[in-house]
Amino acid sequence: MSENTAVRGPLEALLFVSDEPVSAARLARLLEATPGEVESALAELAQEYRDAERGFQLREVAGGWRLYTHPAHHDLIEQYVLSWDTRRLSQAALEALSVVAYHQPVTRAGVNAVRGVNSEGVIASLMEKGLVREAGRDKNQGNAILYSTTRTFLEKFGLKDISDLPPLAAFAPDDDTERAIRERLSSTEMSAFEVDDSADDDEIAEVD
Amino acid sequence: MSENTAVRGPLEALLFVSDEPVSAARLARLLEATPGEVESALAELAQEYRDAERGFQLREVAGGWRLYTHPAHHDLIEQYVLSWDTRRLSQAALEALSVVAYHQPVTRAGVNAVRGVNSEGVIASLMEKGLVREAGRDKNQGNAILYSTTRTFLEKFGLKDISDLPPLAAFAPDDDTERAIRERLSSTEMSAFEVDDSADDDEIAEVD
Amino acid sequence: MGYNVKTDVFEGPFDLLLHLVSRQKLDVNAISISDVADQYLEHIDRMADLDLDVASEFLVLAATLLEIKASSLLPRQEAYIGDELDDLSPQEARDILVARLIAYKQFKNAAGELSSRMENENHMHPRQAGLETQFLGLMPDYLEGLTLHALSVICADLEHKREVFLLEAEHVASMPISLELHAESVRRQVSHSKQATFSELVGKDATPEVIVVTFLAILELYKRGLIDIVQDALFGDIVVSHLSPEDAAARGVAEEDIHE
Repeated sequence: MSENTAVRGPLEALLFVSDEPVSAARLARLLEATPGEVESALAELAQEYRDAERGFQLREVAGGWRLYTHPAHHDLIEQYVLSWDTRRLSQAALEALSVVAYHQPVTRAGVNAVRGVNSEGVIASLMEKGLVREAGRDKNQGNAILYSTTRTFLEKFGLKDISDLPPLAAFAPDDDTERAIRERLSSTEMSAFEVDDSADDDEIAEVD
Repeated sequence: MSENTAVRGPLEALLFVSDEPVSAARLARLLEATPGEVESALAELAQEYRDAERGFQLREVAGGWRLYTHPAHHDLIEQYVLSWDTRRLSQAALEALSVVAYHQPVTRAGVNAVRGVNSEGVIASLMEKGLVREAGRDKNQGNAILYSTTRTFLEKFGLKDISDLPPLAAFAPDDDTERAIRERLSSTEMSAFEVDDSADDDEIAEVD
Repeated sequence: MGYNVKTDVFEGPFDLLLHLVSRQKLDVNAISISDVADQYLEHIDRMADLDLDVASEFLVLAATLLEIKASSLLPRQEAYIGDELDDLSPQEARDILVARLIAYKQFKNAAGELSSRMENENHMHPRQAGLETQFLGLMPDYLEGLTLHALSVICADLEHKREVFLLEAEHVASMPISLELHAESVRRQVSHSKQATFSELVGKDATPEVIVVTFLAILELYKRGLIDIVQDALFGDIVVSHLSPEDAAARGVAEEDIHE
């Protein structure tokens, strides 16, 4: 145990009644401590729960800290609590959402360009779900509406903030897929060697 | 640590998501353990929290076990709750109130289903404000408590009675929704909201 | 997520093309673009019952593919390529198509990651048990300024699984919720009935607050170009009518003021 012990009890009590992520700064104000002290106590608490294999955990999400159950007990909890929020996102919605997430703020035309398809309906439904919001206008594009992700988005996807998104580069198609794309769309004289199956499997699994 | 360790994590997770006391018997059924094992694990857990001076405690109250904040932090929590964003709070309360108003009598599960989130705390606060009351039990749903609005609610909104509420369809966000709402409200298969009317009549006198 | 989509449902032309491109092994000396273009057209053919909007998006790409195919069969010929790939040589169109397809695949991969993140997140349940009884009395008076119609809007939205999402929208943040909600309730009533009088909107026995907030809501909606108002006589009943975006444009409301 450390010098954080004094803050620990009050901190736990505050987190316990919170129904949204609370920032360390806010907790610090309430506890009349410095944000640094609170941050370190929070990290210690999270570690403590992990070490003791508690049924709950403390996580940093959407700009704040919040208590969650441990994922190991998901099935049990689902059986206990009426599971009311099972809304899944469609493939189209996920595609549009990832474009908005990585390119925000972005216009509808920007989303359309990446997806190759009109995304108006999908964006509207993402807005209804509270995952995407209007975030101003693009003056260089005839005042087109710009879209960004929301705090709810961060919460639903367990992200601390937008910079917490895995780098887009990590999702570049692998070499085989890229080669397949180039070659299939090329004209006759292009290379004559065979593309191995791995690119294949990658796609089929997702699409078929 | 003792032989209770295996039950401890799942037990904590269940208590964590519970917003009402849960009986040891019910916990035992969920955990496929004997009530004796669960009782002893609960007592041990309560002791553990006390020893570690946690910010929360496990107490046995009428009807079961429930996690509570530690009374030592009462003032801090009070100060914290008063600092909450009124508008966000209002939003949750108004959602619950509108669902109860239009679907009454309705169980908490029914309100949860429409809102997509747990509504226990909000309903409790609506009751505390005298806007919502208990109105019997739903025999088809394991005797779940049914909620209705009160006379105070009618007075605040200048309604003669509940049938005086404006038709929901007129407020649908678009035509499709309007149709959907019409169908849903006229359908008899709204199992979540379905109840016998008897609860209705004997209530008004009771509460106000 | 382990489900497979069995039918040929594609999220768009890129999705279909990507599927075709990576589906088959490349045979030695295969005329790839030709095969792909043919298969693409076959698929569109089978999508006969698609609505026109969707089909047209697939057709733009089909045209491009055909041009590239034609040019690969008839080398050296300058071909016309339609729509957005206008004025490009088949080679340039091909390069752009390849780049866009690769970019699309990248986002498709990212979407997969987001999906599994959401799935993981669903396995953790946040604490939301609500306040203990002793703290309930601290809750504010949330009925302040609330009208009955606003309550109806809230319930109607929930019915349709719409989240009433006002708090984070910067452009309404400075506005009290009750006015925003009330404006929305008036908009919906008028759009539902096409026309309503002020007295119908406020209802019988309206409190002064309701009258004021309804009046403000009407002004706000008028400003946004969503309704039209007519008052024939001094102190006469105001007739509020629904305005479609086209009507609004005709009335001269600047495009960017609509829906703001």
